[in-house]
Amino acid sequence: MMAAVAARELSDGEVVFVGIGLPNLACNLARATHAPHLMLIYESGAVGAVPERLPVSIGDPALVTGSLMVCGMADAFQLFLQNGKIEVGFLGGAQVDRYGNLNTTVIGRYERPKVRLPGSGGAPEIAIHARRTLVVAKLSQRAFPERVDFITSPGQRVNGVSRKQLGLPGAGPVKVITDKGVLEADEQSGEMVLAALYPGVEVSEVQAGVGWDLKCRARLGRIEPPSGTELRVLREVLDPQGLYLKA
Amino acid sequence: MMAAVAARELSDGEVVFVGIGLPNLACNLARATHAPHLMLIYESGAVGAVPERLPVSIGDPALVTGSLMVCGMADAFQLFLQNGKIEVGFLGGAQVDRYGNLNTTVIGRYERPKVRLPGSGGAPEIAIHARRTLVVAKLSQRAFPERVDFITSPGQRVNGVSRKQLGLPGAGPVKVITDKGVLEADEQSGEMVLAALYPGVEVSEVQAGVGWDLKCRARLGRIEPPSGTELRVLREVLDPQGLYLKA
Amino acid sequence: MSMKGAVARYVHDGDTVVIEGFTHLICFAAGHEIIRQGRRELTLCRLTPDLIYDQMIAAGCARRLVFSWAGNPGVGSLHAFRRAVEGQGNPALEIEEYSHFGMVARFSAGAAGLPFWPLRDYAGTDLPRVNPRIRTVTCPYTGEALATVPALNPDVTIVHAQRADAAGNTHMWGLVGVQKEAAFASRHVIVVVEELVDESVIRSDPNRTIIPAMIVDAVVVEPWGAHPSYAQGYYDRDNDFYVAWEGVSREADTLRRYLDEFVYGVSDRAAYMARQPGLGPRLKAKQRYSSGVNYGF
Amino acid sequence: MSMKGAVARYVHDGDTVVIEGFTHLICFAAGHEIIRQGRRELTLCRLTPDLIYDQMIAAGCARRLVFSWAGNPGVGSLHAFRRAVEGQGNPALEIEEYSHFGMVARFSAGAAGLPFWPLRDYAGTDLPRVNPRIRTVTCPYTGEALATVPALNPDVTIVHAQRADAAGNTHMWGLVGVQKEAAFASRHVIVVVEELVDESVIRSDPNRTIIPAMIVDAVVVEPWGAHPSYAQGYYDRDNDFYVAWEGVSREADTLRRYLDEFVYGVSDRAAYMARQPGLGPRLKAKQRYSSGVNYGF
Repeated sequence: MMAAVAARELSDGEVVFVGIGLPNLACNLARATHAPHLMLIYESGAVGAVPERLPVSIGDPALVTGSLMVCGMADAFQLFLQNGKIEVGFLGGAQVDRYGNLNTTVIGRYERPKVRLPGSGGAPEIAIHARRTLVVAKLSQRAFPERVDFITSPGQRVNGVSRKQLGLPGAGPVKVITDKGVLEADEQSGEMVLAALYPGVEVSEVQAGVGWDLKCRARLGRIEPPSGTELRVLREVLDPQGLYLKA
Repeated sequence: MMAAVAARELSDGEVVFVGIGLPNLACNLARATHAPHLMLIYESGAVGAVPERLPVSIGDPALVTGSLMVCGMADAFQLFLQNGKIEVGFLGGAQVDRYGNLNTTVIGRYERPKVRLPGSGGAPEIAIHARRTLVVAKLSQRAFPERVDFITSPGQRVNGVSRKQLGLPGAGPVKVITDKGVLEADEQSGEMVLAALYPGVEVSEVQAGVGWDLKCRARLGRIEPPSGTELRVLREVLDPQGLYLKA
Repeated sequence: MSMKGAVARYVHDGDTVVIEGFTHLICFAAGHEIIRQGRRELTLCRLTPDLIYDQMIAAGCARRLVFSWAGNPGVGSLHAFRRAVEGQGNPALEIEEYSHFGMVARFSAGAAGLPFWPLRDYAGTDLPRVNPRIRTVTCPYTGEALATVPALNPDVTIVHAQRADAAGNTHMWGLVGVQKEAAFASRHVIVVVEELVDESVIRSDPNRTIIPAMIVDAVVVEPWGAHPSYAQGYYDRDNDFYVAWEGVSREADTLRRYLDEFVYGVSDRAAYMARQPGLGPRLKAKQRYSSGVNYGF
Repeated sequence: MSMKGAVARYVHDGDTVVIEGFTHLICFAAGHEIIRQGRRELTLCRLTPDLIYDQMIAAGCARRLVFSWAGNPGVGSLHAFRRAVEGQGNPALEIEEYSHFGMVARFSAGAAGLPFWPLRDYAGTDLPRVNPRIRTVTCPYTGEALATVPALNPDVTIVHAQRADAAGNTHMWGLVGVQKEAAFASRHVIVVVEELVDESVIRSDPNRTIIPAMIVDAVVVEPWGAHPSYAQGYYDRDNDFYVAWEGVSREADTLRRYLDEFVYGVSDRAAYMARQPGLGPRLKAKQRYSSGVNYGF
């Protein structure tokens, strides 16, 4: 469901910087359905990838075979990302807070972590430079705190300071796609507010998975369930072993 | 003769950043005689070139065909030259002064030049970064003034300031090979002094082509005339049309 | 798109224009079309202005020249350039001068989306004295001063290459100079190729792609478009032409007669080649094919 | 040279060691030999420590880790790394952390002979707070503040590639990551290849050369040396192994048993492969050859 909703956020022909996991699944779903000309760029340097199998890692050989271009990582980050050529960045996060700040570094204190997470990868530069960033994460009090334990990637406001004041070129996280609904960054406050609900989900269920007093858009959208095509492509073509869809 | 003398300055296996004209001829002569493993790197990005014909320009296609590596110019200047991988730089100059400063920019005032020369090319960075630099130029009062009209590439001293004080990594111009003898940079003063004479040439003839009071090494070297092999390779193999040797 | 159409659409009076290519793949066909369309007040940027900018300067297209080495490679001077700079040109040409490394660094900064690029260069030279855009920055770790040059972001960059697909995914080999950086630094990119190939040819060797379609505005197919420079694997450099240019360009009126016959006097590159039937046979490249590599998994 | 000899000669206790390769061409063979030779107090640098550094950390080779993403790609955690960082390791592992771009920039500076590299990054993040080596510099043109990272110049970098000649001129294709920069930044370079080829193969396609012999200290021929990562055109990534590692590495003693059997228990990569006869047939690459290009003139 999250993958299908995320895929719908991508328009045909857009240039997407793809992260691994659900973002990767969503991008390939979009390419297989409504956005055949989606331009997939992986931080590994594969440009215009047309993977014959769902890549398990963002460095999978299937991303290279038959791609349009393979460049070094210095070019991927400098000529494409920092140079403003990426329209959509796609990130996950262990923690997402009220202003869309993301944490993939540590749970607890950095110096003495409760849980040590993998770390930054390319997330900070994607959140800073992509023209807009989409976030996918499953709702839970633990995953959506008022404030993340560590800011790995900047959201709409950092300690009250806006992206503009910080000099961040991209629009940052504009939507957070969860397993119950979609949050959007409020244009004024930069706060993540509830914008749309999945079928049969109540506002209270979303609030229950969020660690702050969640505001709602005046008019809440209703999200269409995955179409037959979307489900078929996901289950039969992209992820037959249920590598991601189990999760 | 200058080409032959310059060629002898190169040892087998050395890494040389090659400029066009006589340097190019000298390097290929060295490769054809005593230094078969001379590593020729051209600022155009051709590494380990084995030109089947004498390249007329440093971007000649013959430098690419069968070379070991072709890289972009950003790599040629950053990864090879600025990164200290070049042992010998080879430069010519319209003007060479007492301290080995080179001018390839203008004769007269920059703003209102008597003669506008081509300009810098890669000469400044070669003179700054190559571990040592060889200069080739024909003697004349006009070509060897006390002080050049414009410092395109720094020599041993600039307005009394040493290379060390300027923070220049390479040793700079250590020898100037002329058509009558060879000048060397004096270790203490940094001044170009007469070190060796061509056969049958008197010190006075060299002094006549130099615009300052030329000092001489205590023991002046005598340069061997070009060997039969050197002449044959130059005339028959490298420059049959006398493109450079006419000059 | 036709060269006529591409130049009409993407090159305007007063633009900052880059036709790159270090000796190799210099797009004379584009320069000639810009001359034919009478563009004026251009800021022309190139490491080596070469004959192409000498011709454009003579034709009055240029207001300003940004460069690092203005000579006729292996031959001598660029005489139209010299006339303009030595004050015999009218109006005089403005110049902004760097070293090769400085120009490469300017394109690198522009392509990386940075405002400047640091390099260890220019200490002890007179270049910063005559070019105030060459500055210094202090290293936050060692405290040493390094030279800087500002980013160069042209309005349009024209790149000649061996082959591309219809969308503009471009394969280039042999000397690649600074074309990748110039293209990524530019607001608009025109790719001119010897050969249009199917997308599958590009996808068969993605490491060979220097410029991706996503930054390309127009693809022009113009065989022999780089003559008298060369295209590795297609035709050799026309050294005779470079040598002859010394005589042609030494006097303004002989140069003018050259432009009348070979630029104004032809409608496009095909006509230019038709006027010189001997060129093709004389310069056509021999075959020296590389071996393929396996991209399978 | 043999892997044994190369590691003995160029990898010493206390060295700063880089085994690069982004998912592709990770030289496990070198890491295993470093473990066998019992190197200690190493500073290990890599964007993605991956299973190879997890194994080296478990074996006690590492004092410090410099990295940007420490996970098991597409699977989960690196458990030896987590035990060390979460304080169950003994002694605790020192860490120095950047983003991918920051690590790439550190290698770029080291390779260019510069003390730092500027990038537009880290504003609004907590990384500079926990890593004081991430600093800022002011642009001499715009006055804006840009982030900087210091140059990384390893004692030795180990690069795995598809093929090289005896001198070390190296062809690499598919994902090339940051290997060129890491090699040029390093005091010593060991190149490990799937295949040794004649110099003429390298010279037939010079644009394919990523690393020139002049910066290479040792060439080691080690087929399958990158397993369980992969070599484009030679063998596929062993995803089953990466998935299985989760179970193997979750407990210190199962990990230790793995090292005993597949690292300490074998003398070299040939023995490693002989112990797993099924690997070759299962992972061998299909053929997808690129077309050659003409380098003639």
